[in-house]
Amino acid sequence: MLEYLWLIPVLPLLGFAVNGLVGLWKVSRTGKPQSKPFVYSVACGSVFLAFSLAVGCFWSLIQLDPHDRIIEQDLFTWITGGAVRTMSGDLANLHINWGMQLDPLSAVMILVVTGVGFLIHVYAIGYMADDEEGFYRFFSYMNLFMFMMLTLVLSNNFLVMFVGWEGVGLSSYLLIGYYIHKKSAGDAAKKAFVVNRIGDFGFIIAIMMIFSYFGTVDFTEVFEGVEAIFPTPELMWGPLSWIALLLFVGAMGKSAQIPLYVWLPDAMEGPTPVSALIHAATMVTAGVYMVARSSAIYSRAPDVLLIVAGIGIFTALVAATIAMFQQDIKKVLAYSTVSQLGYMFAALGVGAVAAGVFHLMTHAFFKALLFLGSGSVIVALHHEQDMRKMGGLKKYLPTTWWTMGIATLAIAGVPGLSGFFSKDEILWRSFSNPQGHILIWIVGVLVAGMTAFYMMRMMFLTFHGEERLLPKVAHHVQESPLVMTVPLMILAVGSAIVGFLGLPAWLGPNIFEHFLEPAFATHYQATEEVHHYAHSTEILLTVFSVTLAAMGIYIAYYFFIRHKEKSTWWVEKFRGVHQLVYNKYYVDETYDLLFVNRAKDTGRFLSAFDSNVVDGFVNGSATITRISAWISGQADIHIVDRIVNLIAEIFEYSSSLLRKVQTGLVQRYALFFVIGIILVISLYLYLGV
Amino acid sequence: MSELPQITNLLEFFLFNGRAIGPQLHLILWGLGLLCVDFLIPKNKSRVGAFFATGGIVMSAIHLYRLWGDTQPSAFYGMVTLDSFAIFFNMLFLVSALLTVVMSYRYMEVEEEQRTEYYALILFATSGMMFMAGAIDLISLFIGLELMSIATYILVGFLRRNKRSNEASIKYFLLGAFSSGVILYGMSLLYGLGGSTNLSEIASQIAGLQDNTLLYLATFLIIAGLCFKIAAVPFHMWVPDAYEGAPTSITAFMSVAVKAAAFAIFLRIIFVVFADSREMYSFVLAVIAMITITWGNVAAIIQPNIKRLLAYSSIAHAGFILMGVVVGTRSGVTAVAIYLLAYTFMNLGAWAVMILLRRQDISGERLEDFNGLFFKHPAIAILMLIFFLSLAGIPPFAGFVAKYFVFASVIESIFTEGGGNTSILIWLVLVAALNVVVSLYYYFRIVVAMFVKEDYLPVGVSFSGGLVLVLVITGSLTVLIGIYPQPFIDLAREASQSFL
Amino acid sequence: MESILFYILAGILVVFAILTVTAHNPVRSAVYLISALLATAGLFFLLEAEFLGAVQILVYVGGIMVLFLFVIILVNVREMEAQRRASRQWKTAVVLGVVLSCEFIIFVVRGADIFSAEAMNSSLVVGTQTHNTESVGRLLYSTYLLPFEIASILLLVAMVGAVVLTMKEH
Amino acid sequence: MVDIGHYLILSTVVFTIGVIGVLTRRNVIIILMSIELMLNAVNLNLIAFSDHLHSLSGQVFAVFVITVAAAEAAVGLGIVIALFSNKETVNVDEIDLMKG
Amino acid sequence: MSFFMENILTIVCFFPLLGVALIVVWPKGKEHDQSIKWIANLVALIGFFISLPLITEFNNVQYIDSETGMRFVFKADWIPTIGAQYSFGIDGISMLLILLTTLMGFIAILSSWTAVTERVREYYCYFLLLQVGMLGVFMALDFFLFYVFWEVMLVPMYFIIGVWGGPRRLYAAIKFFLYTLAGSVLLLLGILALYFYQHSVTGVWSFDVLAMQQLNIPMGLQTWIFLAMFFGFAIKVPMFPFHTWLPDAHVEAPTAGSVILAAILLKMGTYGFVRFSLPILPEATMFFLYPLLVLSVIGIIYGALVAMMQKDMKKLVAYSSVSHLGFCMLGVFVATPVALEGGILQMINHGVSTGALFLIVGIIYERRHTRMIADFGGLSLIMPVYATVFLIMTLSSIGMPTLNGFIGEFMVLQGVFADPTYRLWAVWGAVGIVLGAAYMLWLYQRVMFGKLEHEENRNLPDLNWREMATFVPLIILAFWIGLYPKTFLDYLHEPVNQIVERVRPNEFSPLPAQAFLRE
Repeated sequence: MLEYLWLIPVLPLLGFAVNGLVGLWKVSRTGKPQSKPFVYSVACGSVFLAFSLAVGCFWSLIQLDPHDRIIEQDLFTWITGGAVRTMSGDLANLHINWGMQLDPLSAVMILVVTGVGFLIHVYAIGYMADDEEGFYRFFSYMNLFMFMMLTLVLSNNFLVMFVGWEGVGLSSYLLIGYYIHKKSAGDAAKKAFVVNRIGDFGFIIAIMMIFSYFGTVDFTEVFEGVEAIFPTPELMWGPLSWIALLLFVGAMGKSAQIPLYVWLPDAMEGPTPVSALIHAATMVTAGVYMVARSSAIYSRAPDVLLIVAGIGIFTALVAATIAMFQQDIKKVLAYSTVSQLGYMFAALGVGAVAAGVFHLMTHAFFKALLFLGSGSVIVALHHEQDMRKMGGLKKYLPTTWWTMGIATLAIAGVPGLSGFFSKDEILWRSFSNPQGHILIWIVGVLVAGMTAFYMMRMMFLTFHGEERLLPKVAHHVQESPLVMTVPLMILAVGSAIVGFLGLPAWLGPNIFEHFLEPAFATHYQATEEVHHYAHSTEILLTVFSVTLAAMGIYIAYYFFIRHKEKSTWWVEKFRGVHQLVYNKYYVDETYDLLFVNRAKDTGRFLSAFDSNVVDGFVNGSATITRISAWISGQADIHIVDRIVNLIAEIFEYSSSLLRKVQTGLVQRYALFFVIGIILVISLYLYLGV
Repeated sequence: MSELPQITNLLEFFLFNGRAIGPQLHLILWGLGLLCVDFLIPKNKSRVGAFFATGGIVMSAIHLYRLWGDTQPSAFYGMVTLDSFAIFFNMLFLVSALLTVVMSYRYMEVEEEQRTEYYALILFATSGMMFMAGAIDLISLFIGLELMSIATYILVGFLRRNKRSNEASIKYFLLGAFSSGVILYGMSLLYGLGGSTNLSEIASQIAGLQDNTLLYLATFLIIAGLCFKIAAVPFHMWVPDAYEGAPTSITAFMSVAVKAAAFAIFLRIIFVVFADSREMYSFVLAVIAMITITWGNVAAIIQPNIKRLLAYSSIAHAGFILMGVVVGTRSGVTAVAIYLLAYTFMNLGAWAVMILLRRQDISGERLEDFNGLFFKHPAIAILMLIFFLSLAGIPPFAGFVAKYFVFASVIESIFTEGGGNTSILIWLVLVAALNVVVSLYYYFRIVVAMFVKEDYLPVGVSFSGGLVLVLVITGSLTVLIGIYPQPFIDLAREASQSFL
Repeated sequence: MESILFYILAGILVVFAILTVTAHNPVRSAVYLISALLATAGLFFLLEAEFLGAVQILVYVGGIMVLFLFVIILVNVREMEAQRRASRQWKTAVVLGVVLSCEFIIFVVRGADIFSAEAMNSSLVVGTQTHNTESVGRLLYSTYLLPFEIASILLLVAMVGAVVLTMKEH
Repeated sequence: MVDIGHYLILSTVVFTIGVIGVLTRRNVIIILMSIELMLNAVNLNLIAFSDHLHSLSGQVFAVFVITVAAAEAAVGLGIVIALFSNKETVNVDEIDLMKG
Repeated sequence: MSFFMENILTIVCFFPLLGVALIVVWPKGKEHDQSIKWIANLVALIGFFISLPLITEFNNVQYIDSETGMRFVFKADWIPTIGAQYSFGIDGISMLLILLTTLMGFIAILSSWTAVTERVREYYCYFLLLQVGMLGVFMALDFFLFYVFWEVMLVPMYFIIGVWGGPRRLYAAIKFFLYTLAGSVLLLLGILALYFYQHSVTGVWSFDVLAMQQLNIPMGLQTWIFLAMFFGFAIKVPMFPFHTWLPDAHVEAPTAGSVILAAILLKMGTYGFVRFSLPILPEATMFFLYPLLVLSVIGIIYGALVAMMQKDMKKLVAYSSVSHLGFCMLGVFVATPVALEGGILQMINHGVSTGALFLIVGIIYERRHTRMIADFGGLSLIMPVYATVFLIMTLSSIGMPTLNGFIGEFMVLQGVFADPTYRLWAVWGAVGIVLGAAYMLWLYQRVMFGKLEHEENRNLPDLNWREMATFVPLIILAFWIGLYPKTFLDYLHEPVNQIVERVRPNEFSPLPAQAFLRE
């Protein structure tokens, strides 16, 4: 089975090629788009095959003995270049293979990607049904994304990983900008891509450092090199810390961590399946995957670990608070995604790699489910996303309701559901691990409570209470077709049960973590002096967090079902705070203030840019860039080029002077003659040449 | 103190000495013959003069060719020599004279001044140049110079009903006479210092001078006079006016042959008389060359009249050639020779096109007269383009080879000698190099007019078999020298053999 | 004695030279030039160059200056007297001329002492027994034969030229 | 016995007077005469040298100079006449058809 | 056949002249324009095909010059007295550039089928002449010969810009000509200095480049010669302060002109540095390395910033190529093996992607007669194929992995980074990549996305077969280089190692360990 590993990414690629080329051909020759059945059967078929292959590979992987569960396959030599001198002082040739690596970690990833991906593809058939011209475009892009994502997770070296990394960025660019006629979509797409590029900037430099220190970018070789050269953690800030930090910068961009998270909410401009697949389940977790993958490096850079944990938990907190007050259903989910990603990074930061990946998996299930659910709601309401115009949909959309319900409870951390296990693992590790810190735990628990609150709030506002539907949509709201609901159900089952793969220590063996062991084997003994806590402690903490979650749920119930007036009263009472949080801490506005107004002050320069000043950091910085660009543009015209023309003018002017000298009077000419003689001979008389 | 030759050996005296000046004699005799048969020729058939003159030049060229190789160090008691240098330059003169005559006859009809004296004078002027090239004695040198000059004064003023022509000739004449006064003064001093009129004897004398103050004065008066003839700044002022006013064919002749002759004696004097006192003049000459190149090019930039523009460009070229004189090495001489060779063809070609454009009521001198030439006569336009590219020194044309050798000689002497003059030579080379760019700019103003401007003046150019012939010859040689310069380089090196 | 003669002749020469350049009327300045040339001829005699002195008087005074006078008469004189005699640049010109002559003189004064050495050996020393004219003649017909012949061509050219330039249309 | 220096100085003076004449006078004919003056100074030099060197070639040279002077005068005056018949002037500062 | 292989370089170089001759003698009259187009296209196409053996036979021992390692060497005396020879020969670097030239030459000629309507005859003559000049530059092993070709191709380019160009074409053309000429006369002086120094050392008069590469020139002289050559090449590239002729030339030139200009002419400058400056003047290169890197990096960032502000698509692309060539120069100058190979590969990449981008702009210009970005928007629904091609080329120019741009930029930066002294410059270069994404995507977004404001854009025809034909080879190349650059890189290792060995002796040839200082 394993020898067909390479097919897993290639299949979606073929799907992309077929759909893309045939569709393009069709539309450019006949003007009519490709027939839908052909398109989706190709797209979903390829992904399904990939999924079944993935299962097959997974199966044959777990047949193997845990210690040789790392399979590397080099497909072909990609880049060959001259020599560089590595850290150890000897020469290494730049020789990079296009290779694949299947180990527990990537196995888990491909299962999630292909599995969830397939479901979302199926769901999209229904969701995109009413889009005529773009149907083939959409599915070919989706397949392209699958290919890139699988390349990313299956790569066996940093550079191929970077290929996938950029590739998913590209396909997300295409899919966010899918609604071509919407300007906001285009802007969001560009914003996403450029912010990601800022992250990639860090990533690529990290790769260059890695190569020029270790002379290779192959995962296993690099990690061996790390162990060889840095047997102990780097207590002083050194090259390894730099590598780790730069990698993390890349991760921040891709996984929307502060301060590079601003693109994700905007990315909701894309179709909902896209948000589900790319901006919830898979792509945004690439950062987590990458950090987990290179945990060998991180485990030896404690300072960076601290930064990762700090930024992660902080992001979790901020995003959660913002999510509590959003009115747009997809925005809520977007911020919650950011918050959950924060969790994962916190986990990685405290050294709980397995826990982080575990949460990644569970999150993939329930967050995809939530998005798809919201998608079916949106479709039912004819693309209405504002929760204030929903409510009481339960009776119209039963399936959507219960599936989303499960997902909500899962993410809220209700015991027995997947979210509970993964989140609890993270919290426990952040408490118990040596790299952990009590503060992280506290904030984590707090965030758990808030999560419970805002998710329930979303449920209540959407499905319960009185109907606030707009009249025009009110009377033909009905449940989505099976092609959309079936994936919901499957995912619901998934998000209910996958949690049992990773039981807490006091319940039983943690299969998942144990399975992942080989991937991170031997990376931690360096920092491993765990003081063992009794199970009681763990249980106690769990109880505590669960109660907090319960409180969250209750508060939501209290405010949005029981005493709705109260909520408004509270809002009135704490208007200031509410305003602050409701407006996402004015982050975007602050950026505007920082860049845009300053820009305005710079006078007429900016008149050109005010027109296209959009919110946010990117455009703010873009503004700055454009100012400097404008200035250098002006410089180019008015200084560099001016000098050139100036020379020309000088010549022409002196030419006219010389013409004046040529008076046409013969005696003047004779005069020059004499002057010439005088000059020459006085040269001798006075200078004595 | 030589006795008068006895009758017995008189004959072989002339046989011996006569062959040294055989080509000149040819020209002179044919010229005299032409003057004699003048009144026999009916006025309406006066092209005969042209053919006559052609015959003379061809005969002389044949004679010269027969003399090729067997040089004669001195003849007529050390008045003239027939060394490879002289032969090379004589050939140059003959070629340019021939081309001038061939391109003239139609033109003189257009100007309605078709007269035999014109051709006779060209022959005499050419013979004067040949005497200059061969002269190794101050007196014969001076006489040759004057023969050439006076003939040229007349030729410049030959269109005597044309105000511009009169004006040109009076200016040229006054300044020319003035300059020959200056040269003579220098020569008289040189004679006083050298105690003889024979160049080599002077050289041996002045080598022993303990104080060369007066020598310096003499040198620079002569150099000033020669600079006048080769049109170097600041002695160049006559050039634009004279070139504009003179009959175009004569302008061509002057810009090529007269310049070449002046350079010939320039080199001769420099190398024979001041061979070992280079330090004295090279600095000044370098400065003059620099100024000349720049002045010529810069003044041409906005020049609306093309004849004047070419005049200025020829000033600049004089500067370039002067570079070869400055270094005063053998490769310098080679460079000058090659440059003059290339310059003869490309410049005559350009002037020939100017003559073509002189059509009945159009002067062909304004930039507009070139508009759209390409669309009406692509061949002519392309030839003109080739000449201009070559003048600007763009490969693969003759001008590039010429410029290459000039630059090479300067840089070589920078390398070999070092010493005090290095810095000035470096500057010289830089200035010259950048001037190439400037020159291209004004040449291309005309190219643009020819190739891009659409409005063509609806008047046919004045073709003639002769002009076509000239254009073909000059054009093909301009290209040939550019692509396969080897044989021409050999000639030039041969010429430079005669010094040191 | 000889030096006194020299100074007298030199004085005359310079004075008449200056008059030539400054006189209003061309005819006048022609006459002054003639006298300057005569003074020069005197100096030639002083320098035992009788032949040259004779040539000077015959050719210059007898030939060239007469030609000048003809032309002056041809282009009418009266019309010319009326106008200014000097061109606009005359002040500059005079200054430069003075500078030039001063520099020349400096050169000469500095450099002339090399001649005070005994007369150099030279290719053609005058035989004291022969007469100046004769020996010049000999030279002209032997050593300087070629220039002499070319000079004849030169004169011919000049003649033809003068004719060509002044000939009336027929 | 007057030494050569005096003659040289005399000739320089005459020469420069001639130069000044060329530079200042408007009348072409007088300019021509000034040129004759310059040539005359040259002759003075030559003769003086030939006396000092006891070499006759100086005098021969002078002969040729006079010849050339004659030729130049002839040609020059011819040009002057041609000019006068076209332009009715012999003033050099009115001859500026071509400039620039 | 054997004759063909013996003189292949000569044949490839002068083959276009055949076309010129044909076109010149072809009967006059507008009705023959069509046949002239056919002739030109066929000649160019055949020219490409007969250049293919250069690859297939490249490693055939019988064509390898044993002591120099050059291929297909052909030597003949030209001007013996000065030692100038007619000597051709190629190594991996020039081979790639030659093939790029023949290919792009054909594409450019094909692309002007409908674009050029008047004075067709001359147009194609100039193009074929240009082809000869460019090929000669890449083949010449004799400095004199090189210089001749170097100058020769100025004239046709001048006319291509000056006759078929835009409104300010004359200004642009003469600016291009004068700028380049100014550089190349200084280059000539440099060459002469080398020539005479060589003579003073070896006593032979020769312009043999390979011989000059063996000289060890004293430092002082090296710096002077380097400066002289630097102007010659840097103006051609163009590097930062000398770049102002480029936007004008590009904007005014006809599409095909811009394509050739960007794809080949600019490479002549970079090629000059690789072939001459580095190996002949290694110490001087290292001596000036710092300012050179500064200029390159300024070029990268400055070019990108200026590009961002352009309202004219063509100008934007023009400035973007200033930025890309900054990468080339960065890689070339730092001269670590990886960087140098990257720099050379980046030349090819820039030729492919920027050439294609100019074609793209040209096509839209031909349809709408405007290049202002503001006049477009929402085209991707009207012209889906065009949009796809445009997207691919945009991505390749912003260095998207799996496309050619990425390989070049990565190798350049990696190579620079590998030298501890110049790490920082790699980082700056990487900034350039981010900016690149910004301006190219912004361009793409403004042209392709958004609503369709302008009605006249509503029924623009999509690409036709001929236009597809111009793009297909470029797209294939883009992916080929992006996915399997080994094909091309393998030709570079050998020459690059020679050069590096000259510039940084023993630095990248095996040494005992611990030679490396860990900072």
